[in-house]
Order: sequence, then C-alpha cells, then structure tokens
Amino acid sequence: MRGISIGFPGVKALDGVDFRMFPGEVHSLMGENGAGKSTLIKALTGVYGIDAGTITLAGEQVSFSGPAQAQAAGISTVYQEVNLLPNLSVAENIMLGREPRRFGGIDWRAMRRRSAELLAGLNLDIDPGSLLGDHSLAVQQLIAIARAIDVNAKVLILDEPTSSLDADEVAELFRVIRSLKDQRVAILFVSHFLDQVYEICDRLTVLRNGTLVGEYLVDELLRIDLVQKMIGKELTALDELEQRVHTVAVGESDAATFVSASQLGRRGAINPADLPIAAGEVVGLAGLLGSGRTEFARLLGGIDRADMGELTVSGESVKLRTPRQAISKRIAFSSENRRDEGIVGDLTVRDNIVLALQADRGWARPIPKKKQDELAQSYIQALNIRPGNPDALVRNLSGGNQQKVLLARWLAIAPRLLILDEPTRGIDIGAKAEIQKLVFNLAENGMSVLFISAELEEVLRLSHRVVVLRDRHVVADLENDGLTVDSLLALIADGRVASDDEALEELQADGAAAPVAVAAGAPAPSVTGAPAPSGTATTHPDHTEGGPR
Amino acid sequence: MTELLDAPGRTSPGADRAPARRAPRTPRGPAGSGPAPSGNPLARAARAAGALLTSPKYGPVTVTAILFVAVFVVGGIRYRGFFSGQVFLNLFVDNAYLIVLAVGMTFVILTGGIDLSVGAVVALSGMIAASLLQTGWSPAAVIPLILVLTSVLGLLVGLMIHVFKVQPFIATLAAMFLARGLCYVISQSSISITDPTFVQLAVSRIPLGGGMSITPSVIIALVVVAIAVWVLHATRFGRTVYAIGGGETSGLLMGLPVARTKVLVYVISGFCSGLAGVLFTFYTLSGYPLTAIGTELDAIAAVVIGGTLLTGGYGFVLGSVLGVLVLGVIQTIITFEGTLSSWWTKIFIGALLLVFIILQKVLTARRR
Amino acid sequence: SGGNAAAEGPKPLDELVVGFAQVGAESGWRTANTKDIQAAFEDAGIELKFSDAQQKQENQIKAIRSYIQQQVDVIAFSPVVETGWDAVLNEAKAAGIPVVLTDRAVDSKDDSLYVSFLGSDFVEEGKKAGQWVLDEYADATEPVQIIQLEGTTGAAPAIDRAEGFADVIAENPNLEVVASQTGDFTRAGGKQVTEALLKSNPDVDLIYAHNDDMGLGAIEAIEAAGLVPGKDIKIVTVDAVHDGMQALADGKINFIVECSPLLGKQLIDIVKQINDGETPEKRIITEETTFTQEQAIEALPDRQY
Amino acid sequence: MTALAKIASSRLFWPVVMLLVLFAINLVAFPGFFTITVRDGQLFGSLIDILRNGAPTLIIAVGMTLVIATRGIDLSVGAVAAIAGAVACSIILGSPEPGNLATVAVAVAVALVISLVLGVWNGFLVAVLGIQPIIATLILMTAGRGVAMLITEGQILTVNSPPFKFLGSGFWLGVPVAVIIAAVVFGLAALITRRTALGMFIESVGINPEASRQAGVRARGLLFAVYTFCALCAAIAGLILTANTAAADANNTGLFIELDAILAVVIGGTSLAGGRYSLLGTLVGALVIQTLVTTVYTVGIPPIATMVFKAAVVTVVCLLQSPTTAEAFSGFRRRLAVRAGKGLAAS
Ligand SMILES: Nc1ncnc2c1ncn2[C@@H]1O[C@H](COP(=O)(O)OP(=O)(O)OP(=O)(O)O)[C@@H](O)[C@H]1O
Ligand SMILES: Nc1ncnc2c1ncn2[C@@H]1O[C@H](COP(=O)(O)OP(=O)(O)OP(=O)(O)O)[C@@H](O)[C@H]1O
Ligand SMILES: [Mg+2]
Ligand SMILES: [Mg+2]
Repeated sequence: MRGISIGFPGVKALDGVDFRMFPGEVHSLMGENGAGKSTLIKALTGVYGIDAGTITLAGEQVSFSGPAQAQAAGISTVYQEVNLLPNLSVAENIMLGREPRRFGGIDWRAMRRRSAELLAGLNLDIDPGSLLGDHSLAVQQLIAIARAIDVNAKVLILDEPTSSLDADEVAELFRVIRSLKDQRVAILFVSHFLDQVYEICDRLTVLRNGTLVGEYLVDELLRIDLVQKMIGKELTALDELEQRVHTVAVGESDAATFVSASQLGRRGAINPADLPIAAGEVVGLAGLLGSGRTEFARLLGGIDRADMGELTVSGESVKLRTPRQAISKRIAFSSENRRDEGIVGDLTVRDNIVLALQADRGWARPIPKKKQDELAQSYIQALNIRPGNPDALVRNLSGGNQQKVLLARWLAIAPRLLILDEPTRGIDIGAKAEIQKLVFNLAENGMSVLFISAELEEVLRLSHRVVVLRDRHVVADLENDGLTVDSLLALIADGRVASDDEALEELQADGAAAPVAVAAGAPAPSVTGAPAPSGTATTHPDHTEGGPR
Repeated sequence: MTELLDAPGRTSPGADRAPARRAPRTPRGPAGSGPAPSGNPLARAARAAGALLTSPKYGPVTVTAILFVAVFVVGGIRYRGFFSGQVFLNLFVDNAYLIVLAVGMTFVILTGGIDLSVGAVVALSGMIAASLLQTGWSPAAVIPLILVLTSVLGLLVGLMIHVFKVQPFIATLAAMFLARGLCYVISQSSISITDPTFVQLAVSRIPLGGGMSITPSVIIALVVVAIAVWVLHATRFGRTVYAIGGGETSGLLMGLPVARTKVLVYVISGFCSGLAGVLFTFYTLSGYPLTAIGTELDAIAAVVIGGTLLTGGYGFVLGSVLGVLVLGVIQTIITFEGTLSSWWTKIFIGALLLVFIILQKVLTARRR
Repeated sequence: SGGNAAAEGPKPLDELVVGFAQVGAESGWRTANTKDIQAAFEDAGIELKFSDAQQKQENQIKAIRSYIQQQVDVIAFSPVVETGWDAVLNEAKAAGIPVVLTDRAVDSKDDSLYVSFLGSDFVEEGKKAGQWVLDEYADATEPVQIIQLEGTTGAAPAIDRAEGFADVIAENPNLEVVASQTGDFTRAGGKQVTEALLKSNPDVDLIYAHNDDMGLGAIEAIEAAGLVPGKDIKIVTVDAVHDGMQALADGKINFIVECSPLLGKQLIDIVKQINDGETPEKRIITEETTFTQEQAIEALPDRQY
Repeated sequence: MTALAKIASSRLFWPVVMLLVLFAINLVAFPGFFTITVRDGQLFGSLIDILRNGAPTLIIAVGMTLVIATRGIDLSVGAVAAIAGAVACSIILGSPEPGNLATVAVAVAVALVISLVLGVWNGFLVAVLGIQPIIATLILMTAGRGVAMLITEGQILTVNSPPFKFLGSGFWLGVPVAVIIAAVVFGLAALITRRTALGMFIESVGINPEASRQAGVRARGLLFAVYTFCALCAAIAGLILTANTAAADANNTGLFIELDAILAVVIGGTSLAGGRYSLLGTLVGALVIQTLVTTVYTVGIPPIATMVFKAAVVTVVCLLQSPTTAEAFSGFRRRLAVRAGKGLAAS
C-alpha cells in the first residue's frame, strides 16, 4: 500500500501512509487509539474507499470495492469489533460464504464436521450447531478467528484478536499463526499487548495520528523506543503506579465494607458466592474464559437479577432489579461488550458521557448545557479521548476511544463501587496506564472497584484482593500480598473444584515463595517456541509494556 | 424496514437477537455437564417440549402450530359443519395467494426489510392480466409477462433501497402508490376474465377423496412454499438472507454478497406478488383496481404471527404459512359465528389477534 | 339438508337460514342498508347469517364458501365489485343454493347463477342528476361551469354516476365540467377538494357530488369562502341520507337523486318467494325517487335514515 | 460558499427544495397561489389552506416521530383519531345543549382521556409484553376502528355545535385554530424533548436499548410515554378532523393517515430504524405531503394519475436525499473545482 489517504468529515484518518507485508512474516501495526490502524485495515480490504494512494497485491495493483472482493483475492480478515451473526449457528458463522455443497444445496453435515475441526484446532470445545449469540464475547472472538484461518488466504489480518482472550487462548492462537507463517501466509497482527507483539511478530509499522512514523524489524527496536514512537513522548505513568499500588495495598483492610454479597447467585449463571468489598478497595476477579466473572459482576451491577442470596450496600440489604437501582446506589457497571451494551453509537460523545448521570437525575432535571460541556471536556482531557470533539458521534471513534467514553460515563456518576469488566480492552498502553492511574486515584479517595481483566498482570497490579472463579464457583478470595501470575494461574487452571482449601494452601505457599512479580519489571525477551499448555505461555509475568528502564 | 423493537422494556433486542446468558454453552469439560437425564420418558418428553417452546428459534412457530390446532378444535366444537376436512382445505383454497405473498414477505422481513407494495402489486397484476386477456393475448404470454414486470418492479425497489439507501418502508410505499396508480391508468372499472384457460384453472378442482378437493392454485402455492423452504435452508443465498437480518454490517465484513442478496430479496417479493396476483385472478376471474387494499398488512401479520422477527434474522417460511392459516381460521370462525356486525367483526379480529400474540409471547417466554 | 327449498316444499320461516355477505361498513349509507336488512329479517323471523367483507372481494368469496359449507337456504350478497363471481356462484349452484344479489350487479354471462338482482341503477342516478342540470340551465346562453366531486376512484357508483351524468349533459354544449376530482365519498374529502378547486375556478356555477357526504363537505368549503351554497353555487348530489335531506330542505343543496339503502323488505319478499317455490323477477329496481327542495321539506319528517 | 454548501448538505435541503418546486407548480397553475388576503380579520389563501389541512397530519407526525425514534411505529393513530372524534360527537349529540362551551369542553376532555388510555394500552403491549410495535398497534388499528364504529353505530354523527366547529374551522387572531393547535403541539413537543433530557433518552433507547438500560434509562416508562403522547396527538388530530366537517365519520376519519404521518417523518430525515430524530424535518415532511395533495387538486391532475404522481414525488425526494446522490454530487462538484483550479493555474 502506498500513499494511502482517507478522510472522514472533519478528520483526516490516514495521510499518505505506506505499508507493506511479506509472505511468511507476521507484521504488526502499532499506534495509539485512533492512530488509524483499523482504518488502514479497512482501506486494504475495501470497506472504505481510499481518497488517494495505491494498493498492490502480489505485484498487481488492486482496488477492492468490498470485503467480498478482498476475500476472493485471498485476504482474510478479523475486524476489531467482532462482526459475526448472533442468529446463526457457530458452524454457519465459520463457513458462511464458502459452505460445502452437495446436490446443489448446502451440505450441513460436512459443514458441521469442518467447523468442529477448525474449532478443535483452536482448542475450543463447543457445539458447532449452537447459536453464536449464546457464546461469550471471547468465544465469539475465537470463532471469528476460526473463520478467518479457514480460508486459504494469502494474507491474514487480525485486528486486536486477543483483546478478550486469556493466556491459554492466546497461546493457541499463536500456535496457529506460526503454522500459517510456515505456509508462507502474510499476517497482520494488531494488538496493544506489547508482549504479544514481541512474541509473535517479525516486523512492525508504527502509525501516529494517521501518519506513518516508520517501519521496523521487531528485533531491532527496543520496547522503550517503540512506545516513544507510538505516543511521541516517553511514558512514565506505570512506574509511578507500581510504587503506589503496594504502598496503598497495605493497611487498607480495615476500611468499612461498602458492598457485601452473601450467597449471591443466579440459577444457570453463577453459584452462590460471598464477596465483601470495602470502601476504597480494588478487588480483582480472576478466572478462565467462561468462568463466570461477567455473570457475577452483572448481579452486582443489577444488570441481571440475582435469584438467591443477599446483597447489602452500606449495611443495608437491597435487591437490585434494574441497573437503575444499582446506579442510584452509586454502583456502576461497565460492560465488557461495549458495542452492544455500552456505547450508544449515534449519540455524540457528550451525550454518551452524561447519559448515566442524566438518567439518574431523571428526565425532568436536565444537566445544563454548560455543565455538560464541562463534564465532557474534563473527561476528554483526563482520558485523552480523540478526536477531542464532544459533538463527534461515538460510532465514528476508534475502538479504544469508545472504551474511554464508556469509562467516562461511569466515572461521571461518581460511583462508590465501579465494576469494570475488561475496561482496558483495546486500549493503548498510554491510555491504559492513565486509566489504571485514575482507578487508583479514585480508590484512594474511597471508591471501591471490582476489576475484571483477562490480563492477570493488570489484575495483580491494581487489586488489593483477588477473587478467583472457576466453573461459576468462587474458589478463592485472597489478599494481593505476594501473589504472582503463576500462582494465580495455578489456582485458576486447577481442575479440582472440590479442593478449594488445598488450592488455597498451595497458593499461599506459592505466593510466599514467589517474588512479587509486578515488581520485577525487567525488559523481557519474547517467548519463542511452542508454549506449554495450561497458561504457562506467559511465564514471564511481565507488565513491561510501558515500563522498561 | 425499521428495526422494530421486540422486547424493549424487559430486556432489549440484544437479548432477543443474542439470547444472551440463558442457554448455557456446552461446558468446557466434563465437570460442567448437567445432571444425568432421568429415566422417565414422560418427563424427558416434557422437558424436550419445554425446550422446544422456549427455544428462540423454534418456539414461536411451535406455539403458533399448537394454537392453530386449538382454535380449530374449539371452532369444531362450537359450530356445526366446522370440523370438516373441506373447511380446513378451504383455508388453503381461499388463501393460496396470501400464502405466496407471505412467502415473499418472509424473505424480505428476514433481511430486516418490509414490503408494503404487495397488495397493490397483486391488484396491478390482476389488471394487467384482465386487460391483456381482454384484448386477446394468450395466457401463455400474459402470465410470464406479469411475473417479469412485477419482478422488475421489485428490482427497482431493491435498487432504490440498496443503492440509494432509501428506507424499505418508504421505497415500497412509493411502489405501492405507483402500482395502485397504474391500476387506475389501465382501467378504472373492473374487467372480467373470460379466457378459457383462466376459467378452467379457476373452476377446476382436484379431488382428494371423501368429497374433499383443492384448486390448482393450492398446488402452486405449496410448490412455492417448498421451493422457498429449500432456498432459505439449503442455499448460500438463503443463508445470506438470514445473515443480513442478523447484522448487515457483519455480513458485509464477512464478505457475503449482501448487495446482491438484498436486491434479490425484493425481486423475489415482487415475483411472489406477481404470482399471487395471478393466483388471485384465478380466484376472482377479474381485475379490479381497488382490490387487495391492505393485503400487505395481512401478509405482514401472517409472517409475524408465524414467528418471524420484524428486525430480521429469525423465522421460517413454514411459520408464515401457519400464520396465514391462523388469519384464515379467524376469518372462518367469524363467518360461522354469523351474527357479528361490521364493527364487532373488526373488534373480534383485533381481539383474536391479541389473544394469539399474547399466548405466543407467554408460552415462548423463556424461564428466568 | 340445505339447498333447493322448492324441491322439498316450503319450510316454515323460522327454519329458514339466509346467509348475507355485506360489502362492509364503509359509509353511513351502507350501515343503513345493513341495519334495514337485519331488522327486516328479525321482523320476518328468519335466521340471518351476516358477514362483513370489509370491502374485500376475497373475504366475500370466503364468506359465500362458508355459507355453502353451512348449507344455508338462500345466499344474498352485495358484491364488492361486479366481476369475478362465476366460480363461487357455480359452487353455490352446484350445492343447489339460490343466490340473490343486492345493491350491485354482477357482470356474468351466465345469468342462471343468481335468481334475482335487487338494487339501484347507478347510471340512471347519474342521468337523473344530469337531467335536472339540463333542465335548470336549459336557457343558459353562457357556458355553465361545473365541478364534479367523484367517489372513490374505481368504485362502481363513482364510475357509473359520472357516466350517466356526462351522457345527459352532453346535450347542451354550454354545460362544461371544468374540474373533476375524487373526494373519496367523504365529507372531509369533499371539503378539501372544493376548497382547492374554488380557488382555481372561482367562477364555478354548480357542483355535482357523487354522494351527499361530499356535497355536505362542499357546502362547508363554500361557506368558508364567503359564498352561499345553493345560491352562488348550486349543488346536486346523490343518496338522500338524512343530513343531505336536511341541507336540501335548508336550501343549501338544490337537488338530490335518491339511492335507497332500504332493501330489507324487498329482500324478504324475494326469500319468501324462493321458499315457496316461485321464481322472483330477475331484476328488481329499488323504489327510488328524486328530491327538490320543496319535496325535501315535505319528506324530511318521516325519513328513517 | 461554505454556508451554501452547508445548507445543501443538510438532510432537509431536498425536501425544502421539493416544497418550493410544488409551490412553483401551483403558482403556474393558479397565479393567486401565494396571495394571502385578510377578510373579516381572518387570513385566507392557498397557503393558509395548506397549513390548516396539513395540521392534523403534522400533529400525528409529531407523535409518530417520537415513537419512531424509539424504534417503534404506531399504526393505530387513524383508529385513535376516529375514536376521539366519535366519542366527542356522541357526547355532544347526547347532551341537551350541544352548543354550550362546557359541553364541548367535557366532550373534548373525555375524548383526550380515552386516547390516553389507548396510548397506555399500546405502550403496555410494546413495553411490558414486548410485542413488536407494528403488530401491537395493528391490533388497535383493526379493533379501534371497530370501536369507533360501535360508538357511532356506523353512522355519521353530525353535530351542530359552534364551539366544537371552532376547533376545526375557526379562526383566532386571524389564524386558523387548527394551525394554532398544531403549532402548540409542535412547540410543546420540541420544548419538552429538547429542553429536558427526554429527547436524549428517546434517542438513546432507539439506538441501543440494552446500553440505555444499563446506563439506567427507564426504557419502559419512556415507551409508555411516547405511545401515550402519540395517541394523544392522534386524538387531537381526530378532533380537528371531526370538527372540520362537524361530523364524526368512524369509517373515514384518519383513514390511512398513519401512512401520511410516517411518510412525513421519513421525508423529514428521521430514520425508521430509530435513534436521532428531527421534529423540524417532520414539519417540512408534513408540509410537503399536504402541498402535494393540494397540488393535485389545483393543478387538476386527473384522479387516475394522482397515485402515480405521488409515487413520483416520493421517489424523487428520497433519491435526492440519498447519501449516494450526495456523493455523486460532491464528486461532480470536486471535479468542477479541479477544473476551475486548472483553469486558474493556466491563466
Ligand atoms: N466512519 C468514521 N467516520 C468518522 N471518523 C472515523 C470513522 N472511522 C474512524 N474514524 C476516525 O479515524 C481515526 C482512526 O480510527 P481507527 O479506528 O483507525 O483507529 P485505531 O488505530 O484502530 O484505534 P484503536 O486502537 O482504538 O482501535 C479516529 O480518529 C476515528 O475517530
Ligand atoms: N452470552 C452468553 N449466553 C449464554 N451463556 C453465556 C454467555 N456468556 C457467557 N455464558 C456462559 O456463562 C458462563 C460465565 O460466562 P462469563 O461471561 O461470566 O465468563 P467470564 O468469566 O466473564 O469469561 P469471559 O468474559 O472471558 O468469557 C460461561 O460458562 C459461559 O458459557
Ligand atoms: Mg482499531
Ligand atoms: Mg467476561
């Protein structure tokens, strides 16, 4: 691709960007939120028409008028927002458009068989006949990947494929990527996880504000330089944070309990569990994909109704029937599924930010325009939302910026308990650090936080306490005092449900033995070779995206 | 057309489209597998039935079928001469054209669109047929001509919707005005059809034994249904129709031929309206510009009663056929009742529709 | 049992069942028609199965089929449209059930399909209206401008009333229809159309409306424009419903051609004749008249509808 | 130049152009079209007629706009209008003093209250039972007309009540009362939705119901409110329509008015898929439709061609409004600009 330019009304999303990929090589596109990565991908695959520039594929100049053509030309893509069809079966979602046929019609049996194989290739054991909509976002992301790798593609494009995946799944994905690489497929891999980029990629291109910064070989670029190239300045926020996490974590235990769940559960979703959260406490929820973290958080946030157990807020027993009631108790739930449950795409950034606050005040007491603008401006600045125009439609923001808007909405209601389900999904490292800092500051000021993330490092870095879920049971509730990613992983992945106590003991033993992982912080060499099963892919409990020194 | 909300209050279309967090996905390991199935076959059957009813995919259709049978039985108990094979068959005989219309409408609604022009197109095909036959054209030329013309009209509508992004409701409304207007242009008064082939097709009956019979139109309608079922279920085009209803952008990004499919769906609807118009002329042996006013609402109602979501993505052709039968049986009951004044007739239709929809809603309500 | 009563000898009246398929309830005229028929059957002690087709031919066909299934003794109906009845009437004939048409005819070559047609002649009504206009302006030397308010486009009464009217006024070249527009048989339609047409044709002399309701709407529009209906602009209508007659008596309408909805009595007579094995006359024209302003004042006190 | 471009790129540009074109056609057919005269202190003229006759459609379209913004639709407005008219007229007819202002006030109040009940009913079906709006309101559309006819027993109820007639064809300060009522309804709706947070909530529920729910928006109450408001609008329109001819015609009052209202909303640029709405657009849409009708009459388009003419106008507006056309236009303009630029460079 040479000299690619794309403009949207009011924004120049790409300005004369050059980009190239080679067969058998994994190339990463790096840049902050809104740098233009997804736009470049959409330009390449014909979703957006380009204003200027040329695209050459295998020596021939091409111009796709739509994804179908790009696909036919051998470019297979997983876009950033999971774009699958909830009303169709998993098998159809994988095979649609190239179904095996027999007697002029679709061969359903063959289709199921083939998709089962593909899913097995990603170590995903689900029924291909089940409806896609019944699966969690992470599973859907894997299904999208399964769809993309099935095509006999010359080029495979993955736009933040790992944003909801945990270590296991990432390892599986990388195994597949490597084998495709051996088959001389050119692969484009976008991720905000530097670890993953350094592990799998050979070459990377950095974008900033829609312009090309440069193309580098991964081996030749230090992380610190990469980060600097991406954001245009040095990043120090994370370092500060680390220092503070652990100073604050101590001595926080005697704070008053704000929310306490006792034997709270919901049939078919989550088994009864206890969870007290103190004011100013950050509690991390850890667990495998599908372990029930989201389900549990939804009960606390009033999104789903609990059908057993009791919830007390500030010592008072309450029943949360609607999110509205939760909000009136100053409990905010930020969904992991920002597209379907989070942002209101056709409203402006300003409206999205004030929505929850306004809903809480009721319709008859509108927030004055001036106040709205102030609120919007302050969060746009605090979270560095780009473009910084409060009148922009949220739909037109980049994925990461949408996430920030969502976060701003919840911060705006001044919650006393903020439930964050995968809040840093798709957020660049700079912003991630900002958000973490913000969460931390707020916690210091007495806000409780329930924090869910597939990234264990992040959970460990932020939380005072970590609650582990497995198979929809709470299996452990630990002080984050000497916990390591490894010890957590051991607990999470352990198949034995019955042996909570054992696991705990083991873990505590582990925890005591292992050094505080987050403190390590040395630049880690990327892991090569096939990862061992069961989550040891990230043997280096490394959070160092931003913090090499 | 619009994305009409299915369950906005309680949850959201999100919950309907992606029946999130209810049906547990297959467990990852043996640990999660449910309780061993109990040996009692009755209990198992009951559970299977419950699962069927509450399934987002099959529930509404199943309930519609059950309700239809129930209504039919109640009618049989209440009215003399109701519970006969011929009364049942007459549902098909009288509604053959509506079945064909509902089939076309199902395609459109599955993509999340709507077609308001079908009623007017039925009238237009009748007018074209009657006026051309009157001037001595042969039926062998007239019928294909009608089908081509109405398909072309569908094509134009489809292009308007796809290329110019005109909302289906409006594009088809314009088509409705146009078709109705053309009817008047052809002739203001009704024209009867005396062509022997048409007359033959109109009066001939296919005996089914036991004094029961159907018309050739019924056979045509059933063939259309069979083809539609096959196309929707077993062809790429059919699956793309569902895909568009599930999410047009997603379909587009998945590289499906969204443009072609979306346009084709309206061509199909146009074709079906044309065919329905022809069947309607077999039924009435005439063309009349004022005929079939409001039939589009009947077709839409039939499709929705049959369990298809107006937002697209979920539904079956067979459900729509059931929907037509339900509307038919409501009508039959009213005639058998025979004492309703004009206004009570309207109120009664509305009430039965309401009862039906509420029962459907209640029975398919997924347990919380 | 059902079917041909004549073959089995007359049935007692209270055992007779008559199925009546009405067009709908689209106008006050139609409702009066329905009411009259229902009342007549009640009086005669004959069971009436009534159905309302909501202006749809297909519904009417379904209803007739269902009457055949129910083996009624006589089927009566007001066809929504003239054409397209052969198939279902043949079924009735095969089942031996006699059919009576009311209000509107069917256009069928085979007149053995029905035993009798009872109703008005719309063309004739148009002619009567035209004749009055012709007489009124017999010695006009200047062109007379006429606005015609048509009924629902495509409806049989609209077409026929326009046709009969046009036929007659053609005799006098001074009579000129300057504008003809549909008012959908409604008052609101009549008012809106007249309002607009008065602006573009300020010198109009006469309005011919296909029914009273449109004429009443026209009166409103004329008054709103500061003119006097019946004087500045003359009005001729068809129907003679109560409100129309009142306006006629008040001098706001100049002439009304009656189109009577009261068919009940005559229908009962026909049913009785059939039951007794007699053959009723094939074409029975409703007893109808015309009203001038003076006649209206006289007739108004005992109008039933 | 830029201001011009901005105007041209507005969603309302083409509908307004169409409105002007229709005016022009009228002017050709009838030179006095724009003349507005004052007679007896009252305004007269074709434009006034268009406003007055368009008032009921506009009022219903305002309610419809809000319903559509929540991703709904209300087919029952015609039936509700008929019921309101029937109720009011039968009360006035049944009272000993039909000309009394109090009688009329009671009749109007009762009609409006009944319409509120009907609106709540629609809201209940949609919000609580979760029935798809088109079907939920189809029920009332069918049964409602039956109810209206039940009230009038299928007859046209003619009332002789000057205060009632005033609603439809009266003048106040020289302006037709119907126009004033429409302006008030329009203004109130705009004020309430834009000056409070309701507008934002309505849009947000229409765009993403689940996200709105999670943000604490009470979607259920909101749906009740918009359907009730829409029914209220329908009833007001029904009263105006009925008062206009001083007769309740259960069969024809508001027949097919739902199509006109929806058409007005859509021509005004509000998407049937819900979300952002424009009341101003609805106003323009309603005017286009009414002008279209008037044009048919004044220009003397024969009845048989009316429908074709309507189809043509709707199609043309929609095609001109389409983003595809806009793109083609802007491409054309850019090419022009390029050529002009070249010309400059050359000189
Ligand atoms: N359809 C659109 N209309 C207007 N602006 C758009 C549109 N799509 C993207 N943009 C703008 O283009 C810029 C680039 O967005 P893009 O989605 O490519 O970012 P990204 O690099 O993928 O970011 P992220 O890491 O957050 O996904 C952003 O400023 C965004 O607001
Ligand atoms: N949309 C859904 N529909 C039905 N079941 C779901 C859905 N999402 C998750 N589940 C099921 O509910 C259980 C808990 O899922 P939940 O989303 O809470 O997991 P989680 O720990 O948040 O993991 P993740 O979000 O990473 O998938 C899982 O067993 C999963 O199969
Ligand atoms: Mg992106
Ligand atoms: Mg989750």
